[in-house]
Amino acid sequence: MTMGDAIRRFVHDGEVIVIEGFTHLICFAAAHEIIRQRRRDLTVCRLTPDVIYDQLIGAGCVRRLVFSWAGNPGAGPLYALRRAVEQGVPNSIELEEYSHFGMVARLTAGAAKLPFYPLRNYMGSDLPRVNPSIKTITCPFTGEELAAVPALNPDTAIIHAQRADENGNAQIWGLIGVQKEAAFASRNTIVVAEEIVSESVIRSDPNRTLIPGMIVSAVVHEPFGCHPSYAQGYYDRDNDFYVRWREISQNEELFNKYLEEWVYGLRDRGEYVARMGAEIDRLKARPDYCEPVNDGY
Amino acid sequence: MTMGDAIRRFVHDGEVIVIEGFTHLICFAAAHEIIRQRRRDLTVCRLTPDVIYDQLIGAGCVRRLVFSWAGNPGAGPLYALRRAVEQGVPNSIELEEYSHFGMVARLTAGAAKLPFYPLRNYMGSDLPRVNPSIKTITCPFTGEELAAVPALNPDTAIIHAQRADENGNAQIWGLIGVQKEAAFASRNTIVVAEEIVSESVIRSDPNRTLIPGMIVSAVVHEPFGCHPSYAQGYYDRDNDFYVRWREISQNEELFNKYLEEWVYGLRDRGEYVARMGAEIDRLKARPDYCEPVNDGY
Amino acid sequence: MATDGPQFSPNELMVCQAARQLRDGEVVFVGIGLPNLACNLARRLHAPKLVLIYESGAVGADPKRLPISIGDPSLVTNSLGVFSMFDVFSFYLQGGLIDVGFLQGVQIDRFGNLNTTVIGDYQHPKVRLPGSGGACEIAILAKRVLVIAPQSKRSFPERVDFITSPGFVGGPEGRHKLGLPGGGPEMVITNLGCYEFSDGEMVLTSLHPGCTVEQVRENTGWDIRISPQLTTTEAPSDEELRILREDLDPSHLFV
Amino acid sequence: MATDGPQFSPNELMVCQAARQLRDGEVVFVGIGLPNLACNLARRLHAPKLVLIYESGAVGADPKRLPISIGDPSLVTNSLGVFSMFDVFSFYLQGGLIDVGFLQGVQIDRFGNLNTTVIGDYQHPKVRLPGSGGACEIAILAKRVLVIAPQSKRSFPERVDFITSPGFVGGPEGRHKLGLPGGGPEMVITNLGCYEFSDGEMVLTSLHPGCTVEQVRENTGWDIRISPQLTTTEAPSDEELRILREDLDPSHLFV
Repeated sequence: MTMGDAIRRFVHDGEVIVIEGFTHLICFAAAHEIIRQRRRDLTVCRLTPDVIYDQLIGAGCVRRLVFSWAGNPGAGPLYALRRAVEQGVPNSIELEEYSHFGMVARLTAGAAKLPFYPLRNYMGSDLPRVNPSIKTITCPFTGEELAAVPALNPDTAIIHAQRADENGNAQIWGLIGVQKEAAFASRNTIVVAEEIVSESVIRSDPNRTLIPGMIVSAVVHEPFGCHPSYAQGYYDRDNDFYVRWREISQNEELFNKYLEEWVYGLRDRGEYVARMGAEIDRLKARPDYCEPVNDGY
Repeated sequence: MTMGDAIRRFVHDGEVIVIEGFTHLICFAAAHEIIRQRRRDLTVCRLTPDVIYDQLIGAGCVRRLVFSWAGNPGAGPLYALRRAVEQGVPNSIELEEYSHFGMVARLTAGAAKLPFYPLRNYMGSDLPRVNPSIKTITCPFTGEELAAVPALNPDTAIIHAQRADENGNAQIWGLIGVQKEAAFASRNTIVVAEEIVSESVIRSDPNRTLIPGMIVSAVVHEPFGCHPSYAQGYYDRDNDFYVRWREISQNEELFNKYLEEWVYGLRDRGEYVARMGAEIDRLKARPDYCEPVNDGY
Repeated sequence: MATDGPQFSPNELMVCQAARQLRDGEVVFVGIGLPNLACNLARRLHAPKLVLIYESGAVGADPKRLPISIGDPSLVTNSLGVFSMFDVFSFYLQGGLIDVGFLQGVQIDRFGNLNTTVIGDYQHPKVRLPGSGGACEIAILAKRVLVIAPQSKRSFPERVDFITSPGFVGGPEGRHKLGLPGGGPEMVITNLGCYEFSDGEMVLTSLHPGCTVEQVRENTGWDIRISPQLTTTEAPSDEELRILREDLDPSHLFV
Repeated sequence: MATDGPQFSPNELMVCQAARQLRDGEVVFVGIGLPNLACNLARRLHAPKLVLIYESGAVGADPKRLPISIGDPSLVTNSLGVFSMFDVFSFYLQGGLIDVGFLQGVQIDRFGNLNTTVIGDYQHPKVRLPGSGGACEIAILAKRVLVIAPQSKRSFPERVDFITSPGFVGGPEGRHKLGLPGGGPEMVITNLGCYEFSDGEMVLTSLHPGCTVEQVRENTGWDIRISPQLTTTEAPSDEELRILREDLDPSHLFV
């Protein structure tokens, strides 16, 4: 399926979506298509909104943000997000805020269809004061009081994988973050892959499978779909871009100019990659292969 | 460290131990050494006691069994266990009984240092009636009543891995069961490995690492240490032995004769393997290697 | 024909009947033995897209030999994925992804409750059975449950000695009142016939060829309800038998 | 020498001082920037067996370049293990395996509470900061916490605008009363000096070379306690500086 069709079918105005990937495998191609299709009033969930949600927020797609750390990793603040929060530009957004552990716990509960998840956290922090969804629960065995967070069950998860078969059986290596939990927690999962491989490749290393096809609603082949994020073994993180984003997002004009040139002005990721041109070679991964293991008997 | 030293140092009379591995990677070498060293009054935990705990129980090492399925997989009952429960031979044992999900939840809570774990289970079953450690808890968000089981934190976990480095960083593939949870839940972990590899092999595929050296107390090199269980990619399960065990364990005399010949009569696993002789070749795994992945950038 | 008896064994009929209950594309929590044969038979016939999950963690297994345990290495090699048991029970089973769960029982009662724990009193059992394994949570969480069990008066008591895996517990509203997420037992397949559930109670809906209502009554511990639309179980087809005998269980371990 | 000023930058001194707090074999939850430099400096000197864990999931990382984010691919390649964030927070951090957690803060108060959430009122902030990330749970669960922060009257208020990551909360018994498992902040290292905690309150224990108590008072939002055994922070050694400048941060991104 094309990214355009996947977003048309599985991301609608007002829905709750999660595009996961902790620094690694962040699917910018999907976010750009959501902007291009001018989705509105989305509730967007992510541990680290990162540049990807800064773009969605600045483009006016977002009504509510559920998160735990809203910065530009290693390069400062997210200015589009701050404009929305501090000045309501282009529109004000609601914030629902946890810590990383809290978000991980919410997605784990969602994946397991538990209504809540218990954790030893938040005592002494002001987070529960500003977020009524952080409650407490008492252990029936020890009487200890623990924190509890509610399950998070998005409408759609978008997960980028290094390789997947046409049925969506997806294999991910390098940082795996909370992708598995996000996919199992969501009603629909869109798997985007650097490579579509034959089922036999997946079956050659079953322990590498993170997401089973049975929970996948759409499979999109999108090489280089994570830039400026990265795909271990495929291409490096474009740290220069993350640093440049500081300037771009700080200035509304530059921000909109960026969207014009790199999102609205392009039909799809293919054109984005073409526009990148030789830049891409700078980021291509060098080979560093693992010791293969024997799965025979 | 030798298995003898590892058991001497980390398994003592009256302690709580878990030897995990679901059908796969069950470390019989460790159980035989525990029998040889005549440990007593152990509380032994395992989802599936299997032949390995039938041997420990029949040898008189066990005072209490914590489990969820006590059978000889695909080959009938565990008669030594039944003798202990039904006739108190060689000694009566206490049973603490859950379902698989309950045991998985107990070890997960133990690994996470949560005092309990919630699950949607046990409504309508008689298990909570005979096991007071299965309680209920009310969700602070939905008001739903869920089951809760207490954390399980053994003194020592014994985990067999296909390969580990000298610091105990262990990689396991094929069925991974609850080994990770059991290791993190325990005060000590003994890693037993088919192969001791250089750290560089481990580092060549970090996603394959299931147990980090930092929680490992002892590393034992014990090739063929799982027989009659198996090690994916190394040797097959000895199904014939599991079937033969039905006869052996059914008859107290044959059971004791087995222990004499295969446990007390041997100094260590090396002698066991020697005694197996050519039998071993029948079980050697055929090559079926995975597609290697690139971990570079 | 009928005079010289059926040309198939009771196990073969049970496997075929179980296979016919499986729909293409469903996700099945498989047990070893007859359920495993039924699933692989269905995959070879009307349900090629059936996804097999074993509680051991193997997903989309494609075993090249007949596994004698649910942790057999042949379930891993060439499978679509291997997951931890935490994932299997939390995300797959409790997560609501399992369409069909297969259960077997030493005892099953009129409400479809299964006992695999003890015969007699729990504290002083006549016979100590294996216990739940994953059966309790499968019975509670799977959308549909299929039971394969040999039938006798002892194995079909009015009430089981111990409810390991709840069926409809005490009757029609049993599951609903207790908030069990899954649908409960849908069909019980024995060596004599097939049973479905009405108001949470077992009803004989089809007799196997050559079997009689009298036999059923003799081998049931309560006054079993007979469906007014009682039919005869369809005998295994030649193709079903060929696949079973030649491909799936050539050494006749189970059939 | 002193007259023409120190031959090292405040950041270099802060990194060296942080590195000196790490003991060989400890497990450290590492942040990016100065903490990452401090850990790798310690590994090169007195703590070769230091185990680095990043909240991104990389364990035993051995980066061949200076990572600018905690999710940098160089933290994965050649690491000892990669774990899910569920494992990192549940089994490593909540599991009690983390000896030292590094935290930074936009504001830190006299009880060592850190604010990385908002300046001003939460609902209508003057400045919206990134939020907790993993800081809240690190502050609560790590056995010891080290804080590296630039010091000014604004960044050192008597009370932070928002407690993102609790230190000693309200004072000596603050953590104990609330049942926080970890030990809380052990040392705060700024561009002016090092602070430790007594009765849950920050105390100046060493001044950096060339810095004065007056400077400290001018840049602290409350009447800061001064240790009777106030010392001068040991200047970076030539070897520390060489490793920092030549090996760890040759492009001077952080030092």
